[in-house]
Parts: sequence; C-alpha cells; structure tokens
Amino acid sequence: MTTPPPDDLVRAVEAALFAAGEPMSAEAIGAHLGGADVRGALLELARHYDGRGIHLVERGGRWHFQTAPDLAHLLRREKEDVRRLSRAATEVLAIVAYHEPVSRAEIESIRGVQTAKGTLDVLLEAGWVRIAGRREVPGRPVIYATTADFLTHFGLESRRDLPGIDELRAAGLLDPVEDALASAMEAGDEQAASPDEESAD
Amino acid sequence: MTTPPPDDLVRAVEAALFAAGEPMSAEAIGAHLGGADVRGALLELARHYDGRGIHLVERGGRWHFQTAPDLAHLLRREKEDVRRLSRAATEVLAIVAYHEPVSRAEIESIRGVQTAKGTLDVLLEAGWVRIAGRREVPGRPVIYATTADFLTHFGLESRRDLPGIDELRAAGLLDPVEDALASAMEAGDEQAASPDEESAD
Amino acid sequence: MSELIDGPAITLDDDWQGVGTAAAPDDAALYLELDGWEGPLDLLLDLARRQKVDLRRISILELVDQYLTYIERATELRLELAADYLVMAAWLAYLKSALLLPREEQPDPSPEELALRLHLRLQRLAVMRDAAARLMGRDRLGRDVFLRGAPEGLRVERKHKWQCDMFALIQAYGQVKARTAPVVHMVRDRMVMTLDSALSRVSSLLGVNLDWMELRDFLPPHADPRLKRSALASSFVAALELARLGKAELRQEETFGPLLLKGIRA
Repeated sequence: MTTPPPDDLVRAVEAALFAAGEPMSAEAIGAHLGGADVRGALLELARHYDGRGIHLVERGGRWHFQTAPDLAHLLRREKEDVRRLSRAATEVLAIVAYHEPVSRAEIESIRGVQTAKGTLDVLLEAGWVRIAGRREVPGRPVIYATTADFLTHFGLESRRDLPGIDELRAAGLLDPVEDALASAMEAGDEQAASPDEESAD
Repeated sequence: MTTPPPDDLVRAVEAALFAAGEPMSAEAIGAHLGGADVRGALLELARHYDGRGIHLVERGGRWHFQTAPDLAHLLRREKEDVRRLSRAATEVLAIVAYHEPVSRAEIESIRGVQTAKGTLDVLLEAGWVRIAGRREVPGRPVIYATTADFLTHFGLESRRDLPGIDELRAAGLLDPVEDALASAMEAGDEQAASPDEESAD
Repeated sequence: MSELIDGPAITLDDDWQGVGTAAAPDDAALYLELDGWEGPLDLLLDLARRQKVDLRRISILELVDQYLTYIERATELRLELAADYLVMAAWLAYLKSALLLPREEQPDPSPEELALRLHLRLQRLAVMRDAAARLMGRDRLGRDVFLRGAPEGLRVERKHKWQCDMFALIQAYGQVKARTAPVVHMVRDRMVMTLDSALSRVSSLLGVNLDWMELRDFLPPHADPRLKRSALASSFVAALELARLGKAELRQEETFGPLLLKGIRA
C-alpha cells in the first residue's frame, strides 16, 4: 500500500501549502519555492489526496488543503446532554410565554421572587426565549419573548394554544394549597437556575 | 501511482488531526470520533506520510502533522515565530529536561549561579516547563518538569529521546555531585575514577 | 592578558545571547567578558576547556592558576569584580596550597576530594551546556518544521439539551399565579348535605330498616370525603331532630362509640 515517494518539488509544494496561512496561487507557491513551475506538482498532489481525508482544492485560482466535505460532521461535533429545566427556569419560561414581551423586572414582579441572571441565560441557551428588543421606558430594559423553537418543542401551533387561566383553574393548577406545598418542597430550587446545576432526570 | 483509498476511520483520523488546532492524543481523537480505537489508523497514517512533504508525528503521546524537517530551508520564514531564549534560559531548560523533576536549588547548584527570577518564568510562560509539585523535604521546594508542549516543540517523542540522555545517565552525570563523589571515593583515590562521558569540545 | 581573553569567551550557540564582546577598548573588554560569564563556575569551565584536553584529564592545579591569574589581572585593572568571583579565588588559593602540601599534612576533607568535587561540578555543567546546545539545534517547531498554517479547528460544541414538558410549564405558571394572586377569602362552593336532605334521607332509611343501624351507615357510600363529613354532620343533627320528634331512638354504648339509631313505628 505504499506509494512511490513523491519527488522533491511535490513534497515542497505539499509542505508549503500545508504551512501556509491562506490559500496560495500557483505563482505564489512557485515564487516561494525559488521560481519553480508548480502546476504539475499541484495536479499530482490533488490526485494523490483525492479520496483521502484531506483534499487539495483550487478555488478562484488559489490552492489550499481542506478536510474532505463528507467528514464535516465528524469534525464539528455537538455533544448533547439532556437536562431537566429547573423549577425556577420553568416558571420564568411560563411567564415569558404568557406575558411576552416581558422585561426581567416584570418577570420578577409576576413571580414575586428575584430571578437569577442564569435563569434567563438557560432559557436563551435552550433557544426557547429570545431578546425581543428593549422597552421604550426609562432604563430601556431588555424584553424577552418566546421563539419558534419554543412552540415546536411544546407542540404548540401558536401561543394562543396555551391554556387560559380559567382552564388552569379548572384543572386544579391554581390550587393554592398544593402550590404552598410544592413551593415549600422546592424551596431552594432558585439556585438550580444556573445552567451547571445538575438536575435529576 | 495511486494508493488504495484509505478506510473511513483512517480518513476521519487524518481529517481530524489535519483540522485540529493542536496536537491530540489517540484517546482524544478517538473520543472525538465517537469512541473509536484509532491507534491502528494513526500508525497507518504515519506510514503513509513517511517520505511525503508532511509527516505525522507523535510527541509526548500526542499526534500532529508537521512539515518534513528536510524542507526547513524552503519554508523558513522571514519572521521566525520561534522564541529566542537567553543562554541562561536554554541551560535551565536543559537541566529541567534532563533532571526532572528538579528544584530551583538543584538547578542553581548545577549552574553554579543564582537563577534570575525571569529565567524560569520565561520557560513557564512558553509552556515548556511546568510546576510539578513540591519535593517532600524540609522547606518543601517547588519542583519543575517539562511539558508535552516542550516535547512537541523540540520534536521529541518522549524524554527518552533527549539527545544523549541514556549515556549521561549511565555515566552518572545526571546524579548529584554528592552521589558521584561518594561512589568515586569508594572506587578509589584516583581522580578520574568516574566513567566520564565525552564532554569537552 | 591577551592569551586569556582572546578567542571566543564561550562557545556560543546561535540562540545564546548576553555576551557583549563587540569591539570594545582593552580595559573594558575584560570587564565585559567577566560580565558575560555567569559566575565563577562558568569562567572556570571556560578556562578548563582552553586546556584543550578532555575535561576528564584537566589539571586542577593549572586551572586554579589560570583563574587566579585572571582575577589578579582584573584587580590590577581595578575592575569591579562580583563578590562570588573573589570568594572562588580565595577558595581556589586554599585548594592550591592544600594540594601542594605533603600528603601527611593534608587537612580533612582532603584536597583531592575538594578537587574532585570541583571537577564533578564542571563536568555536570559542561554536559548540560552541551545538552542545551543539542536541544536548541533540533528541528524546532516554528523554525524548522511547521504546523498547519490555517487549521479549521476541531470543535466539540457542548450543548445542553433542556427538557421541559407542557404540563410542567402550565403547572409552573399556575403556581406562580396562585402564589402571587391577591389573597381574597372566598367561601367555596362546596359539596354539602343540607339538613333538609339529611332529614329526608335518614327518615326514609329508618322506614325500611327495623334493626339498630349505625349513623355512618346512613351516609352516601361513594361520596367524596368532604361530602361525607358534611353528610355525617347533617345526619347527626337529623338523627337528633328525629329523636326529638319521637320518630327515632338513639343509643351509644360508650363515649365516642358508634351512634346507633332505630326507627319508632308510630
């Protein structure tokens, strides 16, 4: 499986293009290598690299090495770890969804609790909340709204599909007794707003 | 002159190392490629590139592509981005490399002079020397050792490749003077009792 | 002086710097040379190498002489010498005199041991200096060999995939609303059994039963617990009312025991 060793000009062109900080024209490579004609070497190299993990390509008269396009998915890999949204973040998300566009101060006034910066960051990172501009009031606070991804994730056609207050009440979701219990149980959940927080799943 | 096309793992490793901004261990490459064992692929690639203008080399357990050393004269740039070291720094670096882990006092006893503060700092900043802990003797002095970047920069596969290290060790020239003195005194009163390495120029 | 300082003071590698040996006037030259050495050991090593013999076979006595001459000349020229050069000179003078003493008068540690120690130190410095030169002469990255000029970079984009479902979302909202809703006391519409309906229910059940029955048996069997509590209270009051009207008898064996009742046929 060994190829006959390339001649010195081919090797020099190969190394020069490898080390170059940007694509180079045949003339520039030749000049760099003491005025050699490198066209033949370039074609031989391109042939050699055809089918390998690296390709030698010409773009607009300039040559450069690049990784094979079919391997792109391997080189930029996304690693996902699934985490459950903390209770605080869930509340903030719900408030944004029901009240958008809404500022952080408004979220806090609706929640009745201070909202950690990290909580909104998590939602922005999750791609469910976006910055929707600034409110034209003193201080010009940033206002937040939900995204199309939010609708997709929660299987909603539009925000109008969110159950109304009456429906929530009918479902017992506004029952203050359960709420008091739940919030007592989950006191301290506020810290869970930071994205590093491990939440069980 | 065509080589049979490399298999997909070989291509992926080739592309990954080519795209990587820094040397990578086999484990890191494997992890990046979804947990594959890439050792075989690395060896095959190293073989493939042997004799070409680019080489695949292992330095301190990490792999990277670099231009072939014999092409240095063609590629040397007007502006070298290699750090110029003072003579003191050069010596300190050699002492750390051949004696590691080594304390500052030990370095100074070999050199016979105090080491200016900046000398070790330059090496630490270059990323060639690292603090390797403390020696468990009175005063608990900080001890220094070289890094993987040091091996990468100087083209050493491992510390065993340090020029002449085996001979120096065998000749006892890496032992402290006290040890050498004791064994020389034991061996007899002759001044040239120790099996010396050629060292004069 | 010339035989001492001419020629390269130190075999300099390209990467070494720090010795100012440019065309300087004679007097200053020596000073600059001294400045270029990194201490007495460095100077000694350089002198030793000028003996042009293997470092193993250098003559310590000769070396001592050379060093002392050197320092003497510097002193004559009234050049400032760093203290450690003078300390070394004093030590070497002592070593020389000890080496010249007859064997039986030698102090302890023996001058041979001291000379050997100096010798070993010079050797060690010499090999490290050579090692440094060889290291610097290797194919160095960025000077002789080059990494890829423009790597695309390998990136692992760590992404958290957040999970939340619709129920959790609306439940959270409900709880926020409930928690922060203004507190209004509202009597809730509750499932109750009124006294009237308890009366008719108990009397009709008494009508079809001839035996003693426990009050709890009069309660609707599948009712909601809250309705049951209401029914129990209403039925108890109804039973008292029926007893008052002489339509029923009540019996209780012990305090908090089951309350039994039986209809009285008119």
